[in-house]
Amino acid sequence: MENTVSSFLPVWACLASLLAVPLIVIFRKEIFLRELSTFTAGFVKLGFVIAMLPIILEGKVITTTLVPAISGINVPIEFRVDALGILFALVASSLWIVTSLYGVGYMRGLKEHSQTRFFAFFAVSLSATLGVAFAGNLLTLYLFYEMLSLATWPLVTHHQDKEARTGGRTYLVFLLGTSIAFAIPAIIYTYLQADGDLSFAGPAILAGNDLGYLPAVCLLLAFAFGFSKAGLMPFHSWLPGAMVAPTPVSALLHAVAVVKVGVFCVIRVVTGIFGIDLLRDLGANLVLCWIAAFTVITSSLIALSQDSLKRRLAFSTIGQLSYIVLGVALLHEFAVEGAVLHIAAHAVGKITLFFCAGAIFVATGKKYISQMAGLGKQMPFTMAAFFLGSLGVIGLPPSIGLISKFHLVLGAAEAGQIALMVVFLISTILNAAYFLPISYQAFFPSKDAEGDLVDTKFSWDAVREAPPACVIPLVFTACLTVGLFFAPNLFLELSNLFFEQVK
Amino acid sequence: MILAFDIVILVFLVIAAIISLSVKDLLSASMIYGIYGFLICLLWAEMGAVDVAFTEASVGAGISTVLLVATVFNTKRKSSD
Amino acid sequence: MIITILSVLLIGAGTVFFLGAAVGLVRFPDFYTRTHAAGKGDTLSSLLVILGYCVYQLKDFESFGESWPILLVILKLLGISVFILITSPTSTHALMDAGWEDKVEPTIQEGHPNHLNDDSGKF
Amino acid sequence: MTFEYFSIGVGLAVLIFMLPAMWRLTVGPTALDRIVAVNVIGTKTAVLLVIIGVIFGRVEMFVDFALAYALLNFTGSLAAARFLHKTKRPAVEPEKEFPTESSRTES
Amino acid sequence: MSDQLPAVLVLAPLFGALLVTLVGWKDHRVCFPITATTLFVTLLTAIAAAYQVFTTGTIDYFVGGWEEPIGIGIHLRIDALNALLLVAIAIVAFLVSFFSIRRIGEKNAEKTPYFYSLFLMLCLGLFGITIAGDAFNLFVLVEVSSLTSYGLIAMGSSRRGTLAAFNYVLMGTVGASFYLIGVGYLYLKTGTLNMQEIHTIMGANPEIAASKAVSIAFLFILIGIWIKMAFFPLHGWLPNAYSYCPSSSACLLAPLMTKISVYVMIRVMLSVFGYDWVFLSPGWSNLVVWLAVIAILVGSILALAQRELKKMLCYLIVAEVGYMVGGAWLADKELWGLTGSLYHILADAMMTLCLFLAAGIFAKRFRAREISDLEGMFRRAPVVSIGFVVGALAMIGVPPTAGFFSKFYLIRGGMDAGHWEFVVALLISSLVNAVLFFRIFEIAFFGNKPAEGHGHEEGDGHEDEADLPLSKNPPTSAPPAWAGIFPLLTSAALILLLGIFNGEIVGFIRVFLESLPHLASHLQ
Amino acid sequence: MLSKVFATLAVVITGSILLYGVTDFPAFGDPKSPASAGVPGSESVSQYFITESYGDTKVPNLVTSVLADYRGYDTMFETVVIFAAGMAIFAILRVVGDEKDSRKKRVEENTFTNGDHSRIIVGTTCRIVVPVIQLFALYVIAHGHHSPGGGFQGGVILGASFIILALSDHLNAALRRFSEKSYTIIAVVGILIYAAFGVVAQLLGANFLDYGVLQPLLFTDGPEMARSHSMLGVEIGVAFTVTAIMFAIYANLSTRGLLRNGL
Repeated sequence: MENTVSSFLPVWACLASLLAVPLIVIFRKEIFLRELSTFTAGFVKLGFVIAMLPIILEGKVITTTLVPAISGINVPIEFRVDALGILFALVASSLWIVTSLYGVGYMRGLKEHSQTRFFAFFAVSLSATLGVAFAGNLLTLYLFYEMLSLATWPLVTHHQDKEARTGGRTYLVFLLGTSIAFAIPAIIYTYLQADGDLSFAGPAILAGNDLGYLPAVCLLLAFAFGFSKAGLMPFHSWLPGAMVAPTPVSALLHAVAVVKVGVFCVIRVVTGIFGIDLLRDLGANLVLCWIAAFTVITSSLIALSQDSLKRRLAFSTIGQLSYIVLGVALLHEFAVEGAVLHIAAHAVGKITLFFCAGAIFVATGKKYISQMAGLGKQMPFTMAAFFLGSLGVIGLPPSIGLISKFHLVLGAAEAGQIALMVVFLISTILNAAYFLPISYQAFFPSKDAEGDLVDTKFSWDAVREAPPACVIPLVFTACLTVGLFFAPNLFLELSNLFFEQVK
Repeated sequence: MILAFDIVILVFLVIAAIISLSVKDLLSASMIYGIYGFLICLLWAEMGAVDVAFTEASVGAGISTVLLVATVFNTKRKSSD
Repeated sequence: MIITILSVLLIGAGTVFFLGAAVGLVRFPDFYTRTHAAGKGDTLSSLLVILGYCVYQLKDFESFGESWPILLVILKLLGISVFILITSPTSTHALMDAGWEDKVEPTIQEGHPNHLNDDSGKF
Repeated sequence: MTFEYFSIGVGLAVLIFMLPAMWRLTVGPTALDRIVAVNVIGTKTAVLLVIIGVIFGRVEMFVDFALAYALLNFTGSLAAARFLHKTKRPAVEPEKEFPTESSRTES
Repeated sequence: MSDQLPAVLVLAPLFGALLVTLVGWKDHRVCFPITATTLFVTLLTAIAAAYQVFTTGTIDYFVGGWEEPIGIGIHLRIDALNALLLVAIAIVAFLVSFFSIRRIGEKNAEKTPYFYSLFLMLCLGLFGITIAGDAFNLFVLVEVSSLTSYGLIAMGSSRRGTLAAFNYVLMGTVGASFYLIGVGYLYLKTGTLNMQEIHTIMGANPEIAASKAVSIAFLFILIGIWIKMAFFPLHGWLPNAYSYCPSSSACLLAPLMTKISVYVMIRVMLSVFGYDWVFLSPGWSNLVVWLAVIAILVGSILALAQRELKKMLCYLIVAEVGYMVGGAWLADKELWGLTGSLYHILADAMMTLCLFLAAGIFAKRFRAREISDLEGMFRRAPVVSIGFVVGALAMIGVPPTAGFFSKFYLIRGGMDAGHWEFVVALLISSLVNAVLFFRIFEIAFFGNKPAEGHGHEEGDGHEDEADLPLSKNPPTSAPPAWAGIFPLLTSAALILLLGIFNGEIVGFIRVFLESLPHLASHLQ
Repeated sequence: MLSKVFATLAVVITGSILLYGVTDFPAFGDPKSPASAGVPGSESVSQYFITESYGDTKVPNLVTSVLADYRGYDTMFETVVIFAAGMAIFAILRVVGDEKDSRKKRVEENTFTNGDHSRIIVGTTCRIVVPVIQLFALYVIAHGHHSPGGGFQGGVILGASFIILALSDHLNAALRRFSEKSYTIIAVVGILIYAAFGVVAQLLGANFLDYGVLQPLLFTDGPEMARSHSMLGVEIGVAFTVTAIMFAIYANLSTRGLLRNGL
């Protein structure tokens, strides 16, 4: 089954954005060239990823070894592209282009400082993200994971004011702290247990080991909390804190790259390190399930009480991430596939929502939901896109979210975890409860929403949208949310393939 | 090694050490530290460690006290007793 | 035998003077008198004791040719005594002088005129 | 042999006679008293070294550093005396003072 | 000539020091060239010695030719363990000598020859300690290095520095005395001072090895060395001494002194008393590991509370000493703790050097002594900042750097030995380091003061703590920039190289451990 | 107060541990103790010294032969310790004074010309004693082969003689005879002499400080006598350094590095 292809494509895909960094820095004065290099890199990157797609769809795996074996540890740094990796890479690299466009509009619209630094680190982050996606063993995964943490930190702290610094500090302390405190010992423990083999190729690393129940649970939790980009509950608070970042950052990184890297790592840990069989035999997955379930419910409840739009989105993200973790932890076919699908689904939906939040801020300077009543008249495209995006996140038709959520619920039911199924359903209701009123208020404002309410009649003269560079991306992603509902085959196939590979 | 000498010298050593630590005046303390040196020299001599005793004799009598006094000279004199 | 007796006598005398010096060091009322006792008594008694041992060394003396090491020791002992004779009073003097400079007051018996007051600071 | 015992007795006596000096050291009352006591003990040490040499029957060895003591012992007292000279207390009548040492006022 | 390497290793710095003193009188400008040349020669010698050790094995050198019976003369020994250390010392000294160009000469030029003389004698002492095969000879050379380090620390003009040096003198003397007492007790029971011989005797005579006096000797030697290396309860002297002394002294002392003491401890444990004897009763090692855990935690947490950069680094040294001592005492089956500890000696020397050099340059060129003074430093001094970042990342333990691998081995040892508290302490310390350094990065990266820091204002209260009141000097008298940047970048590169080639280095260390007969059983 | 309690506690604990260890020791001067007789299976080093040192080195005082030959490396570095102490003191204390101090110097030199009889007595005594002390010091250095003594003790006594000179009259009087320049050079030369004996041996193909091969250079009968002579040379080197450094430390310490207006 494991027929591997050796190719340097993943390396080039990973390097494409990194190589753009010098260009971005060189052209820091010529803004046009600078952004041209960003876009070029984005398209090149996407091209490489798409070039790998057919190979993967044949059921093959692409591998590359970068460093034969790190001295002293004897673990190579290698890339290994499988279905999950290519899915994630596809989502990330395609959305990068969109985000770049949006970022250009946003940064110019707000006349932000240090734009060069912003785009440069953005490119670095993308390289790190693809590195994680293609990582062939645990060490490589960890290295790119840390690289991503470090590369996104200047983006989070971009505003450099007190609030941004505090947010950045929280961000870094949580991410680095948990990775040092939990992930490193877990990796070393795994390394010792597995006699120096950390590769994801072949059966799961710990598959043959007779790990006890308690060590297994501890190790699993150490990984799950160690990769705290996944936002599991006690270590989630970096995410709302990081919302001080400019919106493009929040959009790409905190809806797509960073948080998805977290759950991606958790998926890798569950499937690649423990293996589904081992966890199922030990029953250790239930602990993770319940932590994720707790996170889902709690974060939804918190999101309900947030007035700042970005914070509400952040807490929503925490909940959605835990869907994925929960899905994987259920270890059932449908659930795992649903989880993998949800990576894509949530990415597309949530990025739309963030784009909308940013567009609203650019156009009106409004940050709080209570100020947004009646905005639909002023920004019809944005708010329509917001509506579609929220449909995607909630999981209502017609959006890709429905498909993924359906898989998840089905998986929970098939796995016999009715309680967890109920969790999914309750949280869906909560999602609806905190998203739909925004759209509703935007188009059909109640009388006293902003005090000085005017007529509800629509006219094109009142439209004051954000710059087109902001609006086009969000419309595009909103369309994507709907479009993928009708053509989800690629993602379904990939998720199916992934489960076949790890089964 | 003569036991009687041993005991007496050791007792004196302890006394000298305590006095030199407890005296407030730095000059006195450094001079009393000189006694400590004499007694140590005696102790080594009567234990048969002749070379060591010689070293202690020359250093203790000739150098260390003077150096201590010279150091104290560069501090402020605290009291006269 | 005579040599031994002589040396014992000398040493004994030295010990007695040591005792005297010690008593003086404790009993005398002021710094000057104490220094006087200690300086004089100690110098003399040291001299006596060392001379005693010096004499004792002659016990094994046979001829200048054969027992020159003993002669050397005797020479050194004599040297010790000479140098004690020179250095000990010098240091006593220096200390007395320092005490005088340092305004250590001598104890004057009631009723006696204090001669020291007349020429203080004259030097 | 008896002379050795006698020497031990003398040595002990000399050692015991250090006791008054020790007492003087403890009670003071001035620094000078202590220095005198130190001087006394120093002299006694030189003598004791000779006595120990005789007891061990190796006077030629011990006499060397007894000599060193005799030569160097007054260095300490000399230094102390110099010290007291240079740091003497403020005079009752300043004009009768010697010119004051400059290095003291420097610090 | 190649068989004379151990002697050349100590003689070259000695003659350098003498020459500097002699010639430096006439002209202060010749001091640095002599020093640098001497250290370069020493570096070559060290490399040659290391090469010889790895090709032909241990070098034994008997001073004065007194070979038989062993122990009557003085035995110098270079084996797979200290060969690496020799090279590390030589590199550090060579690099720091560049940093010290004109440092001392600026204010009081007449002290320049003394400074370089002490500098070279310190190196001499460290080399001597490293190659000593004789317990008493080790003490003598410890004295050489201690005395010179007292001088180097007290050379600054600040009052606090002098006071700190005085404290250091007291503690250092107590430590040396303890070591000497221990050696004395050992001599009384075994009748020899040669390390190898003591080990043989203790192995052949169980009743001697079991005697109280030998245990007490071990205790005293250990405590003496702990004082020298500033291990936890005895660390009080270090932070002040290293933070208030001249930067160039700090750069030399901080990377080397404590590490050499750790080396001495491991040498005494392995070569004198023997691994089996030391770990005969587990109570010992558990106690020490717990102490190390406390040291790590206390050092890290106190570092968190500091506002001055150098002082913070000093507390980190306290924590790092905890790493090394704890690692050496882990007693895990495959000796990974010991290996990690030995590797960390090298890694930490480079890390500390890098950070102290950077701190020295910040203090010297930008007069930034407090962390808050570093605002905008990435823009003001990008190259120096890069060096600093590499050092800091190594301290945190980010993968390609040496710091990661030493931590890896230590954690591995801790896991093998079941000392989970040590693992947790290591992780907490890494965490604290991360917080600390990213706080600095944040200030240095995002500071809004690109041109004018308040460090440039005159009379901002730093003069009295500074090694040099630079504000009095016109900027033209500042030393050339490359003098700081060259060693800094070299050390940063070495950190990376050490990390990348850690397998080879650990291999050499394992060779040494395997060469000890009583350890071979642990390592298959 | 609390710190005193802690200090006392530490001292008491340390002392009691040491005393506890003493109970395990052989009796004082026991000829069968490990230090004197060795342990089973390994002959004691001191036993070797006692029996062989005269034959090896032709030096009757075995302490000297151990210090200067068998463990000559140690002694050399002990000398270096002294030298390092001197350098440290210079580095910390030595200052080149500024101009305004020269006036004070003149004032001070006048201080002692006004018929101070204390000066006369002390000065005369010192003038008598100092040459004797110096002679004695040379004797101690040279006679180290046969009786206690040697370079270090002799050097200290020699240094003390200069200190006495300074104390009796004035520091300048001593500095005139032994200036800063000369004591620095002599301190260096002392160690150079010592090291030269070792390095020359190295150049002749032996190990460092192996005096035996110096035989052709010293024109002696055999390597033993070469060792004996070399030891004398080495002792002289030690004495140089010690003398210079002892006086230098005093001169710097008593004047705070100004080299004038001292004690």
